[in-house]
Amino acid sequence: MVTTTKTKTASNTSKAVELETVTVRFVGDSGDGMQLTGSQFTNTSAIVGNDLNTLPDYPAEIRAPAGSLGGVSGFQVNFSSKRIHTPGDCLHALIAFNPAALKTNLADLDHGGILVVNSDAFSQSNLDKAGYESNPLEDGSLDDYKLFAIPVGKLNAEAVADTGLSTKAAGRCKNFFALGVVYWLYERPLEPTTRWIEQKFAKAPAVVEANCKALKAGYYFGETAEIFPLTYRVPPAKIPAGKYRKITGNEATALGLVAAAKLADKKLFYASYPITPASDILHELAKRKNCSVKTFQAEDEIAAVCAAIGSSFGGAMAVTGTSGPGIALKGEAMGLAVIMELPLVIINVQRGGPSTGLPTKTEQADLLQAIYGRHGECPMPVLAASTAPDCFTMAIEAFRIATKYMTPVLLLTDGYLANGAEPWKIPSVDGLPKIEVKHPTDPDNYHPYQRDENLSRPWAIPGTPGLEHRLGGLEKDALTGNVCYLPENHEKMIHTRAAKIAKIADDLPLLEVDGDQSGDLLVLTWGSPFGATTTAVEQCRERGLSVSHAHLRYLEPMQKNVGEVLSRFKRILIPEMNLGQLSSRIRSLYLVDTISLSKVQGKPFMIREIETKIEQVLSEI
Amino acid sequence: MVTTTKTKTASNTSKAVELETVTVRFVGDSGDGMQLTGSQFTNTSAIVGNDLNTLPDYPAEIRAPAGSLGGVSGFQVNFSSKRIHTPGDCLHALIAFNPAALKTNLADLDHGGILVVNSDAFSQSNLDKAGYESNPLEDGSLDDYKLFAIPVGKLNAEAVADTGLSTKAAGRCKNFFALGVVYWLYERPLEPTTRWIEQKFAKAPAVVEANCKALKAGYYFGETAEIFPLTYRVPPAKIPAGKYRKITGNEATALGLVAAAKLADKKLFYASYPITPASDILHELAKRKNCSVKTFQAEDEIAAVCAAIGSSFGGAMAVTGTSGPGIALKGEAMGLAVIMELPLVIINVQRGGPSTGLPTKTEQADLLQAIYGRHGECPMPVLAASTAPDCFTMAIEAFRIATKYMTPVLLLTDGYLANGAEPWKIPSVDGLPKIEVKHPTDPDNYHPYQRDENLSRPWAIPGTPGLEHRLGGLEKDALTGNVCYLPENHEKMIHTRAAKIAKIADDLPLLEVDGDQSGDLLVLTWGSPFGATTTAVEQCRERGLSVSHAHLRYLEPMQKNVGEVLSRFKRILIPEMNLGQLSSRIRSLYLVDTISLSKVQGKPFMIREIETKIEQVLSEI
Amino acid sequence: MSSQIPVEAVKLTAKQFASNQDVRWCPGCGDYSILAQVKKVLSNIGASRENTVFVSGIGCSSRFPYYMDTYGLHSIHGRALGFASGLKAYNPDLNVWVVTGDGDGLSIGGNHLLHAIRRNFDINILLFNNRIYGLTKGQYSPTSEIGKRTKSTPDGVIDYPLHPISVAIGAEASFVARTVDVHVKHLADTIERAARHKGTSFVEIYQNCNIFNDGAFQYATDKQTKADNIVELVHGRPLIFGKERTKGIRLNGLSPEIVTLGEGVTEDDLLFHDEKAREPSLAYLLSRMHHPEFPEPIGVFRAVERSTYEDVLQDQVTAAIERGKGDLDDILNEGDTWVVA
Amino acid sequence: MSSQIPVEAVKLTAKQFASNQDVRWCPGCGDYSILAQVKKVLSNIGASRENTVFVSGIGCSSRFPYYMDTYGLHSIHGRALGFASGLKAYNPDLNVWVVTGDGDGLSIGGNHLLHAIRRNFDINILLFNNRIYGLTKGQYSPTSEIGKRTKSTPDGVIDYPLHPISVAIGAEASFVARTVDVHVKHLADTIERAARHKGTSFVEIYQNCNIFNDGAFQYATDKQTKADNIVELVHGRPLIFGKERTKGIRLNGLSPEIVTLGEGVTEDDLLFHDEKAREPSLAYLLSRMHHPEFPEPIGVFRAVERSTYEDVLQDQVTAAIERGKGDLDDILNEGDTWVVA
Ligand SMILES: Cc1ncc(C[n+]2csc(CCOP(=O)(O)OP(=O)(O)O)c2C)c(N)n1
Ligand SMILES: Cc1ncc(C[n+]2csc(CCOP(=O)(O)OP(=O)(O)O)c2C)c(N)n1
Ligand code: SF4
Ligand code: SF4
Ligand SMILES: [Mg+2]
Ligand SMILES: [Mg+2]
Repeated sequence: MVTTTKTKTASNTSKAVELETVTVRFVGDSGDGMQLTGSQFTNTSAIVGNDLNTLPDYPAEIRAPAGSLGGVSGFQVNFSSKRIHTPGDCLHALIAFNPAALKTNLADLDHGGILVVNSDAFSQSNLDKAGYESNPLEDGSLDDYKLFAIPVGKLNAEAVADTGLSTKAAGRCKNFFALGVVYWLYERPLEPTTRWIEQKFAKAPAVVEANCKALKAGYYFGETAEIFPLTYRVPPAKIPAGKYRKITGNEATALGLVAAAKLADKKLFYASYPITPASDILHELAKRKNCSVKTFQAEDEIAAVCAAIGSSFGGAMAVTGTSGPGIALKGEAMGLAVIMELPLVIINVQRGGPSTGLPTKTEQADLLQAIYGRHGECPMPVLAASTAPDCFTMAIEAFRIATKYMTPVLLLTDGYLANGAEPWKIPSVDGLPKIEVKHPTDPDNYHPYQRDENLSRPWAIPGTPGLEHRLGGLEKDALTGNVCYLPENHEKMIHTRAAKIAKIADDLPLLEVDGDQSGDLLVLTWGSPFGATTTAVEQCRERGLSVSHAHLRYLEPMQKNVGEVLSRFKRILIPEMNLGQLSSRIRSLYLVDTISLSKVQGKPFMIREIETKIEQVLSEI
Repeated sequence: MVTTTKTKTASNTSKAVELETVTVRFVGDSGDGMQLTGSQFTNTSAIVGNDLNTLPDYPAEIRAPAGSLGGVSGFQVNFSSKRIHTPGDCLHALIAFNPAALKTNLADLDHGGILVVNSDAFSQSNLDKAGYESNPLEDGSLDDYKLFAIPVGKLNAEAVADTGLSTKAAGRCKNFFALGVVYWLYERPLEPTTRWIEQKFAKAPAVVEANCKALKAGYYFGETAEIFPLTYRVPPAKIPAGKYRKITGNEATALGLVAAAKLADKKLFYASYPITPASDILHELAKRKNCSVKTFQAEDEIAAVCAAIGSSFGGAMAVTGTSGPGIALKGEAMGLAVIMELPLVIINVQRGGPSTGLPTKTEQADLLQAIYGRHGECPMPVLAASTAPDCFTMAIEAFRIATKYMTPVLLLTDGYLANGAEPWKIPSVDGLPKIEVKHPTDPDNYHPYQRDENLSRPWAIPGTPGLEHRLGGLEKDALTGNVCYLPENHEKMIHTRAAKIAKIADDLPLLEVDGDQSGDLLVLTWGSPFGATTTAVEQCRERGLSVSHAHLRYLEPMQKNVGEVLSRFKRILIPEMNLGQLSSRIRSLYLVDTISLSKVQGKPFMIREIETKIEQVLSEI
Repeated sequence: MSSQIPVEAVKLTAKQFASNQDVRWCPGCGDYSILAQVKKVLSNIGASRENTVFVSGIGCSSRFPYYMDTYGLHSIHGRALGFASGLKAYNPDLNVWVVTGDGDGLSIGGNHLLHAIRRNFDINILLFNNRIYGLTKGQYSPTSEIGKRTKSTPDGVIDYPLHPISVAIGAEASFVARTVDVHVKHLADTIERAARHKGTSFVEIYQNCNIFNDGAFQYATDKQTKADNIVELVHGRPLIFGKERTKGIRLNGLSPEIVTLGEGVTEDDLLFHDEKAREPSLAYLLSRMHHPEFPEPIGVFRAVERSTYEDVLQDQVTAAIERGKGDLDDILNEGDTWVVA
Repeated sequence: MSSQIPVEAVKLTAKQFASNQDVRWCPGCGDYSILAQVKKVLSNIGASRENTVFVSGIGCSSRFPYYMDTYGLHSIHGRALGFASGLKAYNPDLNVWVVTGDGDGLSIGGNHLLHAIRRNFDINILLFNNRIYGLTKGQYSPTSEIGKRTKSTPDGVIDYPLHPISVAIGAEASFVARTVDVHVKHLADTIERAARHKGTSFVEIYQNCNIFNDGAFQYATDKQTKADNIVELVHGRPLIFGKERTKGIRLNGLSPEIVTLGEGVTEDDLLFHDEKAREPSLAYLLSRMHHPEFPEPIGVFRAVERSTYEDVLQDQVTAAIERGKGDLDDILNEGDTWVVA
């Protein structure tokens, strides 16, 4: 989505056009360094003060054969001078490193958009691998676009020729050459990237030199070759004052967990088994030993959740993180945590399913599994983050609820939030809410299942004399926690466990509505469609449509006023990256009819998809 | 529930009373042989032509300490001259082998009911273990009942004194002595039990002799001791003509699976890991090798479901059976079966949860797990049996659907159905529906995911030349089944898988209503509450109340007319042994308000609990 | 170095480790004897109630924690070691015991056993081997013999049994032992050795299930036959057995053989036990001696020192903190930041 | 007796086993070489496409079935052996292969490995050991070395690695071998031996992951050093190695030691390999020889005959049918019945 404003004269010979929002995408082979290139572009855009949002997209294979369609990796950056909430619907510029990348991505480029290709890679064999009958650079099929065919390979090789690197190593700099070109095109400074290169390769001066040379060469090529008639300028965004950094959802989740432990004055224990797209949380936390964080890479997801529960029994702030297939494996132990009433945070970074599905793509089809996916009556709070930075907030909130209510809590994020980056206004530690955790020590009148005003039982931990007790998965006496098979006790415990979770609703902020508080249409979201919906509703409202937006971060239990909010609107539209799971839940809870907008393509919603649906629904009222 | 009719003179000195329905319960230590005694009584009652229904009830421990409250094991038999559907609400007679058994069961005995106790077991130490302050046989606390304190131990010892058995072995006959007494009391023949004893202990003639002696001695004791003023006679029931046998749910499930394979002209492969109350299915099937049944006791539930799927890929009629905790473990592989579209039947014999819960008790709280408990959009048909014999029918139906639609199918039963026995009119094999299974062999135009009119793909199996193909958990191309990451293909496959399962509804019989086809109240049931509800609704209707009954055996997808049926009634009442899971599903599917009658005590509904609720609901309309 | 056993000022008695719950095993079950000896060992080593935790899975044996007046977790089937691993990794100061069965520990839980052992957590694993599934009423287990008829194998077991000690050695356990429920003193001594070992102690206990597999170990417990059917391992001593202690085990290449002392054979010709051998090859070889060909070794097969997972993890944490304690403010402000005015 | 390999009338070529799917491993990955040799072995043994099934879990290695023009299952992580077990038990006529990784087969899937091995299904397990998690981009695996820094262990691995061969021998595998991705002939020969073995064949293949753990096995593959760092096992032959084949392995008690031939040491003093030894103690001992102390053995550690699960199961079925084929009508009418008129 590009909004042109006015044309200015740039400092060099090309003219500079000022744009509000620009989306660019870098695409190439898995080995071409696209993720790196995209991240650097993101960093730099952040530093110049744009609002931004990113969408990395990589294949399930580590490195499929060079030049193949299956091996294409991409990174999309949306940057803007206003607030944005998505990685952008379509592309202002596409930077394609080979024919396969061009083939699989061209459809997303705006008509008339900028297309930069590495013409060196358009060899016959690469064209064949991509399934091109003729060379698109020559056959006129790209006439609709502003095509810039640059022999990146050759130019880069020349640029770094005197750094003493091998041909192969020198070739690896070509992404920086291309990045330089794009920096020039969008008037971005080189300095943040050169600084990064210097740090990253500090031990290999030749590599630093080569990469910096390539970057600069690309930039100067843009300037001097004069192939670009225009450059583009995206001014800084008007965003709230403060100190910012860029953060992905997984980083934010990890930091949120560290923060929660700190706020509770306790220690974090993270047990996990690697799985895409959740592994980065493990990697992040493994680096935090100096915060007394212990991480445990278990032999599988079952062992991981069990280890987390074991540590929770021991008094840890216990977390286990995974994605769909791992959640399936953790179900049995989650049930045990429910009946033992121990605090635990379980993170599900949702990905495309069912089964292995589309492991590197995003989806939000695990909601009903989160709520219902255990045997027996097994209630558990379920939260979901809405944006990458929100993962930080919700990780803390998950721990607040887990410890206050002595319960496992499921926190849902998704592949798009996990890997996508956004600017984050860094919170001050003092401003974060303390988490109060008490461990009883007094043996007098201690009963393992005696409940407080929140229906929570006491968290007595090993090492405390006189509070020795046994927990387990058999039904337990309502006070002593001893094994108890009595029918009435079982029924009482079933109801008490349910009531405890239901009662959390009293402790949640009310649901707020963005826009009119009542009207024709409410768009109700959960999870990552928050971003596209926010913009879509804003834009529709600017055009005078009667539409509002409410976003659920608490899926179980829901906030107390949800039913009431829904009743204020004629229609409820629910966009979800699944077949209507929240929709089904809302219908069951509130007996309210819903319109489900479903997208299950492994990709986030585009703004215009939601806008179109809003228009359609409103036109039918 | 006892309905007295008229008094007759019996053949001996006591008078015989004719009763319509009688409920007796045998209770004693786990080691006292209560399950055996109850089964024998059931068998005999079946043979004399009563309708009947049973409820075995045993502790989670194998054999808790003798005399302890936790070690009490019971077996309840309801037998009648009319059609009955439950094990009975309260007891006509309680036969208690020790104080602990008396203590934990007395509350269920009718006021004025018959109480037979083994007075030998009322020693001070046993009274202490049961927590009796004074001896109830002496302190007048049992005055409300017809108490018969019989020194069973002593009398039995005398009866078998000359059989040459050790004291210990002789003591083991005392349950037969008591059974003899009860046979006399209810005018049952001894012959079926003596025949059973002779077969069972054929290799130990002394044991045969002793047990038979004990049985007869008990019977003659009843006759000659003249302690019973009355005997009771329950005439044969008027049940449809035919040949009958007694069958438990687990037996019926096992036979249904064997029958399904036979009807499909294929071989059964049953992979399982032992778990209460599902293990008996494995035990039953392990005996069926002469029907070409192969059973595989895997190392855990995950391996079991995977082995079943592997065999299905190989062309087997594949089944895996378990209970709640096992289902939790099978979730991931079930998702794989969904995406690979292979036929598979998964049986969940539900038990009390969450977690280990009440492993030997019944519950039906796994419905929503069955429907939603997998990650991603992962649709799967869910069926549920209503009675023990119905397990046979539904096992066949599960296979019909699994093979016709190339899908895993979940079949739910529960602990009460699994272990409870009912008379079963033995079907003729010719009358059972054939299951048509085709395995393609023609390589021309074969595509692993090409669909037929049912949206089913072909079941090509290894060994077939030219049809070599690969299945897996990654998203697959809609035709070839090759790995495919394309967004549109994923969405198409998500929709196709869902549509295939939804379409099964076209292939189901319509839901029928028992009673008026419209009216004030419909009681909607699924699973084992069928029985109590049938009787409750019948009785209410006899009293002129406007109430009807409909029973769901198909939970996912539902029969096509369910919504329409519901719309014909003012109120919908749903009795479930959970917190309202079907209720929640009905609300979500049909936006219909429901009244949930929930009982979660590890025991089936009583008729009067449902009657009371019906009355209450009707009084509030 | 001995294991982490937090010590009471005044030793508690065995009885003081009993919880107030009724023990619900079948009368005559071998589990009773093990329960009694474990309490005695805790008393002997001067353990404290509050720092001791018993963790179990599901099975008859796994009811164990309920009967101990210590902290306890009766978890889910096969996963006890998962819980114990997390607990010990988080809090290395606790004295952690795991009680499991042949089904719980070797069937569904086999993988966790391998991994706990290789990580060498300082925990004590007691595997009650009754060669049957008790709690589920008599199906065969991974240690049941070929041909055994059980509820799930009416035509006889067809899978070769696993040998728990061989499996543990396959994963290179630092402490491996075997003992028998009714050999009370040997049982107590072996459990005490396990308790005092720093690292994962794996103890296989032959346990009689008198309901579903009565007499499974009669050869090793019967007064008449046991001396011929078991051989006690003593570090540094030759393998001698038999009622008169006249029989011994000699190595022929890598094959053990039974010899009679005296007939030209002296003690020095026998195999000498070395529980501290760096490589577990001897321990493995001993684990291959099965009844009836051989007397079965009981006692400690292997006891070597190796760092424990929890200690090294704690060391890494300590070292990281020494390099610079993490400050939440700093962490939140890491990387490229920019200020919007 | 050799394994169940349904034979084509005319042998197919290796190429005829290639599916039409693009191979998507990283350029330079060791998996390519293994793929090529497996196809060659299938051709050699005269396998048919339609009776051959490749089953895998999840991991780079587990993509294997897609590249074979046979039947195939790319299942879920760690569970390949579950699927293969059911398939083989149901249809013993199929030629079943399992391809797994060090994570897939030894981390999440370790237990299924133990149990498939003890049941001795006639299947061939190829474990691609690259000592890393490839597909999830570089976390440590159960075979990674202590101290290794990976994404999930920035301060170094702290758990002792499992040794796949030791684990397999702990479960008493009937066939155990090791080979190396780039030793093409040895690779093919070993895989062919595995294919011809009747029973579970377990083959550990050292496989280079040039992206996340490049050079992990350089000591065993480098032209300069490999002769000193590996020793080839040949049944009935002494263990000799070294560039000039002047070095050998001798047993000192139960401890292997390196000796130089000639210096008073002759071939006869060396350890002679016996892959058919009844007890797996020798195989276990050999599995303990690790680089750099010892040259690492490659080749067949153990190859013994034992009945397979699927055969005995089939025998039980056949015997039951011979005793009287089950008739559905009879079965439904079993037990006490009564007639209501
Ligand atoms: C997930 C799961 N699967 C199965 C069971 C049923 N189950 C309980 S204990 C047990 C096996 C018990 O055998 P073992 O571990 O040898 O213990 P024992 O009773 O013999 O002491 C099984 C299969 C369960 N509780 N949970
Ligand atoms: C249940 C589950 N957990 C985790 C994963 C993620 N995962 C995929 S492959 C893999 C490990 C791969 O390592 P390895 O088996 O050594 O195979 P390699 O890629 O090295 O060949 C993991 C953890 C998954 N797919 N499913
Ligand atoms: S069933 Fe066996 S193992 Fe279980 S308590 Fe009884 S005797 Fe012990
Ligand atoms: S990541 Fe490693 S193991 Fe995986 S394909 Fe690439 S080189 Fe091979
Ligand atoms: Mg056992
Ligand atoms: Mg690997």
